[in-house]
Amino acid sequence: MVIDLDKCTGCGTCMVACMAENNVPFREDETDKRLSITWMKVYKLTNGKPYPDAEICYLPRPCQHCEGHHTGHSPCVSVCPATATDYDGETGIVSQIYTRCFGCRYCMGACPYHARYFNWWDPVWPGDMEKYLSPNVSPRMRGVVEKCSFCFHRYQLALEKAIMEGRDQLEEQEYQTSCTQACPAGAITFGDLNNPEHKVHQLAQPDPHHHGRPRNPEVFRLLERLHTNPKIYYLSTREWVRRAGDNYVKDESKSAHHE
Amino acid sequence: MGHMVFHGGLWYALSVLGIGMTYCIIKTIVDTTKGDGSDSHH
Amino acid sequence: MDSALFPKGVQRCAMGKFLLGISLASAVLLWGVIGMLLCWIKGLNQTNMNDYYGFALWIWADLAVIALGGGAFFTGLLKYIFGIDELKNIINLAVLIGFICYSSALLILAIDVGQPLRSWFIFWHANVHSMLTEVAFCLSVYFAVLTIEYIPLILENRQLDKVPFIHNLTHNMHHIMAVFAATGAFLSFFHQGSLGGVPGVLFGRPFAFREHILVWPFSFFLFTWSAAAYGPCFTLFINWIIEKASGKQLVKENVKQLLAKISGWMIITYIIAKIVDTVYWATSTAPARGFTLMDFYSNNALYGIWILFAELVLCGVVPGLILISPKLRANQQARLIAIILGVIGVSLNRWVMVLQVMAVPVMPFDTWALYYPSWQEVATTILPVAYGVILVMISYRYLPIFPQEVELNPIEPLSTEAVAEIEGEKETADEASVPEGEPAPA
Amino acid sequence: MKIDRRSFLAFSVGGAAGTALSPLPWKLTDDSSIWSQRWPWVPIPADGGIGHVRSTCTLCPGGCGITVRKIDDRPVKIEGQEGHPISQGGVCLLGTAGLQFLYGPSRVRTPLKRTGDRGQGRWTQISWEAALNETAEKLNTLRADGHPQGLACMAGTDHGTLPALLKRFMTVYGSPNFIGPASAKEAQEAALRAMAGVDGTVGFEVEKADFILSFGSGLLDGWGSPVRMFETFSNRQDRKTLVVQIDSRLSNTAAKSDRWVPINPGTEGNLALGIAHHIISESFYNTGFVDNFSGGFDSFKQKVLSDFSPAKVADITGVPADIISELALKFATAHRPLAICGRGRGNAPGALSETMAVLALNALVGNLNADGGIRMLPTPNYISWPDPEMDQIASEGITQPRMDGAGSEQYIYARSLPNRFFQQIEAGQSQVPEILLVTDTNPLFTLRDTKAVKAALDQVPFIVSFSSFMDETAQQADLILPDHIFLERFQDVSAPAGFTRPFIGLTRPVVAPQYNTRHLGDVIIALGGQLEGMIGKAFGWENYLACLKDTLGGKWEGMIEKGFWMDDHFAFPSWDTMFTTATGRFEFNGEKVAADPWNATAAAEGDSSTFPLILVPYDSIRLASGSIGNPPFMMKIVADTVLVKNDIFVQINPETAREYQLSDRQLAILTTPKGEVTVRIHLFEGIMPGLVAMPTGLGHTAFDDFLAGKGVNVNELIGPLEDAASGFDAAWGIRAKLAKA
Amino acid sequence: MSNPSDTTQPEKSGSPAATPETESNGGAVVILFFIFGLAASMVLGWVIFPTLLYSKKKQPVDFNHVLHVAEVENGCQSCHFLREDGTFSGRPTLESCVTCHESVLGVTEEEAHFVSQYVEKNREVPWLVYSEQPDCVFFSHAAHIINAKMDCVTCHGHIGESEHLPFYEENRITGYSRNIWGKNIAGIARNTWDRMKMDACADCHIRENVRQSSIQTEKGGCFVCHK
Repeated sequence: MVIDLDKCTGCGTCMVACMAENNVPFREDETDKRLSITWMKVYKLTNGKPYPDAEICYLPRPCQHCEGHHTGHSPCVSVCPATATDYDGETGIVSQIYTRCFGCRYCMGACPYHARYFNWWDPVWPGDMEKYLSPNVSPRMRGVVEKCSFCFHRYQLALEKAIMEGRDQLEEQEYQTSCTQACPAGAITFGDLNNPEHKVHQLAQPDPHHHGRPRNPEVFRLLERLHTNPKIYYLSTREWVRRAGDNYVKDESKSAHHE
Repeated sequence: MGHMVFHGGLWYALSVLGIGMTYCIIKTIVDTTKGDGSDSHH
Repeated sequence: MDSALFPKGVQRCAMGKFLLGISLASAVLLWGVIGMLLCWIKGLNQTNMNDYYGFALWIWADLAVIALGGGAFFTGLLKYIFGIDELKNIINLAVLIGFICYSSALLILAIDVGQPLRSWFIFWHANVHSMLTEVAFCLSVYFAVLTIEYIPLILENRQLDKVPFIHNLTHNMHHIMAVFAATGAFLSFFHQGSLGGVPGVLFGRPFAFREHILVWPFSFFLFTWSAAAYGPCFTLFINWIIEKASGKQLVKENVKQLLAKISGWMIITYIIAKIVDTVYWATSTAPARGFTLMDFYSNNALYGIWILFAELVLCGVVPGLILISPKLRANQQARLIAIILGVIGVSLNRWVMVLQVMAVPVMPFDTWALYYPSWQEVATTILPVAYGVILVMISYRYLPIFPQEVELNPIEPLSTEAVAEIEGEKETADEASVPEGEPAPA
Repeated sequence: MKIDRRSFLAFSVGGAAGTALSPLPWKLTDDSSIWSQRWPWVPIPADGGIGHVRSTCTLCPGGCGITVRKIDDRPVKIEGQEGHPISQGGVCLLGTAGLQFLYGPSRVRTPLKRTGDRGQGRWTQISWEAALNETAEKLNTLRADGHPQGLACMAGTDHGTLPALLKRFMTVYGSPNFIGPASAKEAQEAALRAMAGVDGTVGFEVEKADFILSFGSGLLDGWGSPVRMFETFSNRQDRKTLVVQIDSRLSNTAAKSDRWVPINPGTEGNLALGIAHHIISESFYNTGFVDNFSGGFDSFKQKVLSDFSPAKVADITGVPADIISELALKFATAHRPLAICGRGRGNAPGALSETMAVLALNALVGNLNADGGIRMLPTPNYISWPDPEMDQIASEGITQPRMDGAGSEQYIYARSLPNRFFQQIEAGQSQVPEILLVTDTNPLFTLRDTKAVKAALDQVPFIVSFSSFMDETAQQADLILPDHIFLERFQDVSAPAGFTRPFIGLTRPVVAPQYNTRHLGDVIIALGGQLEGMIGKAFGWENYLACLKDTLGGKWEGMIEKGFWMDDHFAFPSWDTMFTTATGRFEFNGEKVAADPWNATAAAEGDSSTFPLILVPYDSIRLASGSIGNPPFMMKIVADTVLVKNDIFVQINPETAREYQLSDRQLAILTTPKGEVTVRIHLFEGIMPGLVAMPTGLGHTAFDDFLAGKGVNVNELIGPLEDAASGFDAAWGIRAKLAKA
Repeated sequence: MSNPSDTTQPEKSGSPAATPETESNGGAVVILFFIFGLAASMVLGWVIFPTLLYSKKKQPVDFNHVLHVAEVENGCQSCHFLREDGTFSGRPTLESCVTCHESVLGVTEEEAHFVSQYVEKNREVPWLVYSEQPDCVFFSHAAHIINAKMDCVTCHGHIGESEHLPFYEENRITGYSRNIWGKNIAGIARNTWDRMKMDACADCHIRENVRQSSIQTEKGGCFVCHK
């Protein structure tokens, strides 16, 4: 997935589309963001300059679906004691099985992106809202961890359709995540990073020899230096934004990025 | 690697404990039914 | 009234006084149980944990008690494997403490997980790459060891011991205790280590991550080492409390000093290793990920560089030096201060390796996350303490925990017989064991 | 043999062994886990066949197309509609959360009659028959008393068959008091009438413009058709379009624009004229247009040159003179320049002069009805019903003056003045309506000075609300006749905000009505039938659907199929024919604007000594600030720098904070001439020192627990400001002070 | 276990052990009681427990598969079919029944009941699905029928050859159909259709090497069958 931060307006449609697609529960008070389940979360970055030179940039953060420095060694997958979260070699998606998870939350401690959320409460849908729940995503019970799944159920459904039509390959457009589809600014591009045909590949130009590090100079990944090898690529023409995507020791040159 | 250490260690430990306790209990049953040892109290 | 149950030749406080103590502890225990039930019935929303603090007070308590309970395996190792025989006079206590610590740890874990009913998945669907799996397995198996080590103690109760079967069982178990102790030591080495691995492998958390040797991060070895080093401090500390509470000396000075000395050298060696590790981490591991040492200790209300100083110097080097110096460790006060500092030191280390890890922001645009526990968390964390107190009280009252107690506190009227009794028992027991010694292997 | 302890022991040991060897413990362990994997209280969504229905969203005036995904009969998600002329397959967050309105706890599920005091929230459920009878009875009595003008009706929109039915109802009943909305959209229409004599709507062809000069319009904060704006913004890079945002705050729009020009709040109109000054003095303007097709240019020119010199404007607006002239140059020399107005989301109309100034600016560069310019669209004419027969009472009543004064000599260009409507009542300067019908609007929340509105409502003897939700105004009603929501009904959506082609969207039922509600159209028709006089005759359809089909005639089939009707080949009249003023020219100063438009800078209410700061409301796309409240999903993503627990945050510049010793997240007392509230401080480098910015859309007291009581409604703190030229609410802010709590 | 009475106890239990005859007798008694306990708990666990665990529910209508399969053209697919988008319509809707049953056809009680209760009232029949999988499972019939070319029997057994619908047995604790665990309380499956738990699926997936894409387990990826 490639997210164009120059296009993102921070409207939050991706967040809502994600919640609506994935049966994400909500509560009366959601203002404590450390208790609020948002698989897709939009962060607000500022350049720290005073008025009127202040600048804002929004950064949407789904699960980064890290591949780790060797295949499948995502920060979270390797630590889950019950194999409730797994790295799928076929799709490169980090799965989360709510019925397997017993809620030790080790994966949350392992994830530097805070992309994992715990169900502290039983999910409750007020009024008749249970009626809008989608059968394609199973609602989570209290006491388990959940996170962005790259709308994997859409992949499953697309595959079924393909099977009906006697195909075994999916078209680029057949499998798109809910956020990608919803973004009114068209800031999100989704596809197969390994497929040169796909737009994401062309935008990110992942370097297979450096764990998919982007070759496009205007593209960066969050916390590249932790070797989490994420699948979310961010695009920005603004230097300060790209710089804000990773940690640098004071006065460290950008090149230190590629040590 | 961690795999092997882990499993090896685990099964080693479990078997030691298992065998050890079985040995104790069986031996104790033998001792007790033989009757001696217990008498030494009185 | 219940004097028939006391170990031979010792005096115990009046039943009333005893029950009073028990009920006080039970009150605290009850409070904890309420908190525990709330967490089980209503869920973990009862705590102040959040998505930044998936691990919090409980996991710290877990790591801490396991470290403090480390005295059990290490003393066991020293006595049974290295054959340091004086330690037989304090090993019962070490085992008892170990048993309490580990059972508490397991209980806390059972409360901490979001789905206790599924917690057995960790065994059934184990992911062997996960440090936590290693912890869970070794922890539960080692708990079994501790139980095996604790059982004979219970069976040595004067009345139980009269039952022939039990008497023989106790005897036989003592007979091969070395094997169990060895297994225990082996297991402990790994789970203490894997507990250190829990934070050490988090390569997404530069504050916790440590470089690896083979499959294990440095912290793996440091945790084992620190548990072995500080565990005995805790054993001595509890011993001191019991002696104060009972108003008797229960363990001979030379035994205490011996253990203190061993602990001291362990601490010194550990702290050197720890400092090396810290320096390497601060100068190489962290900077490679874009962090300087001070990034971890600034811009927040609680975690200043003081915490590092306190852990390494105040509660590390200092107690270490005190305990290795024969003059100082002979001095009651100095020794007490040292062991208390030691206990604090290891707890602090576990705190840092759990809670500060969660507090440090990793994403550049993220902020420090501080947290304070809810009363339910506090209650459930204190629960094991109360439970421990109760178990110690009962064990001390009815079981011969301290072999030297009789000798150190002779009871005027029947002291001689009492001693005789004990000697007699010993001999007969030994005699009895000799003949069965041979056929056993067959 | 005696069962001694050993035997018992043996028995238990055997039992234990046997149990361990039986499935019992293992199966129980497994099953207890499985039980926890599907706890009875965690819902399991029913599976079924997947289907899609196309419809049109009516949650805002944008008119976006939506596709509703269904599982069997259940709508499960609202998504965009590919190839829709307005939203191009996109959808906004409010639309996406739409299903939460359908099933939400704040729905009014059946007709309600007030039993307790107003606002007390005590109701009895009544049947539709009873509800209609009671309403009809009241209406009949009022009419029988001979002053039907005592009936007033407030509606959320002016366009489409539903308002048309309401207007028709009012007419045949005999009341002139149909009070429509008054937002930036209406202000633009008023300006259009005043300057071009055109009775229609204003379209902004942002898709084709190559230089967009936005006078505080929150193009990314909910202005116009939000989705259309988002798309225009994001793909402008490919078109090399520049966007300059003039704003007193680093709004999302400003942040995403190519350039942000900070300005003193409320002075956008002056800046427009300042730019006009430069364009005229440097004669950058389109002489072809100005000389041949405009009127009043000389006086306009004179006025601008004398009163709006860059220096002077710089002084008022705080925008340096050189930047003003630079903007003028860029604007005038661009191929397809476009100036846009309507502050923030455009909820408030603002002074007519501001809109006129911006329209004049567009006229100067001759982009009226030009590609990428201002498009003048005639009012949709598909609603052509025969004039109703009027009886004596009606024809007399209809001639009575409107309560809000709209359309009078003084406010000739305004259609409706809701704010003035309430101000007049509250000030006792107009007759108090005896019956007030409210539909699709929530004045008690959306209008400035809510206290005054409340006071006015209190005086109205009988209020009927048609709201689908228990909103603030509905809470004050005596009777609630709940309407379907847009997912349960047919409706035509015409003249979407700012769109540039004749367009009618079709809203259609995607699910059977969930509760005991009725379509407003059906209710009006039914009500008409129950009234005495000729009223019934005016509604010759057996129900609304019949009416809609009849009205749309030939368009219907296509709309059912495509979901909308659009006239792609609409020929925009050329300059020589497009203006229908007396002179047939574009009147720079407006035709018969009562007051001189050009010396009207609406100053903020309050004196600067007691109130050193200025409070400005700001719109955020994450907060619906219209008649409906934020759905839970949107409340969930409101940032913790906007709302924490129930505390609302106001943005101030760190400099301002230093001045008043305030720190980030600290509690403070915010006071304005209209009221005092407790707020939290959010330090923001993107706001001009001396300003306090508060988000709109919070502080609801009605709806459900997911919305009520959270934050403060900025309209409590800001009073309306009557624009002399139009009667519109010209307020853009108010003076204020901050102090530590 | 240690209460004051213990003080006098050792003599009681200690002395018999001393004298030979009571010793042997005592031993026999102990062994006897041990066997009692063993037997009792075995019966409890293997016989009584299963009957308590499952509730028996009758289907709303006693459907005759044999009869219908004979009537319809293309077997199971006539009522249980894949939709065009690849999703599966397992539970026949009233609509499909009504195509034949708008009025009573046969003479059976059941059908009269069916028509009067459901067709006429236009109510969907609340069928109880024996093979109902938990909500967390995504099962693609398309993948199994079309790609793997499996027949219905492999998983569903010979239900299609039944003249009467068996009881629907529901696990009182989990609410699952008994068919998931299988009739055999020990969970032993003789036929492919005897058990529908995850291990049953996994075994086949491993055997057939179906998307064994999990990095952790080197077995099937979770998201192949889960949602």
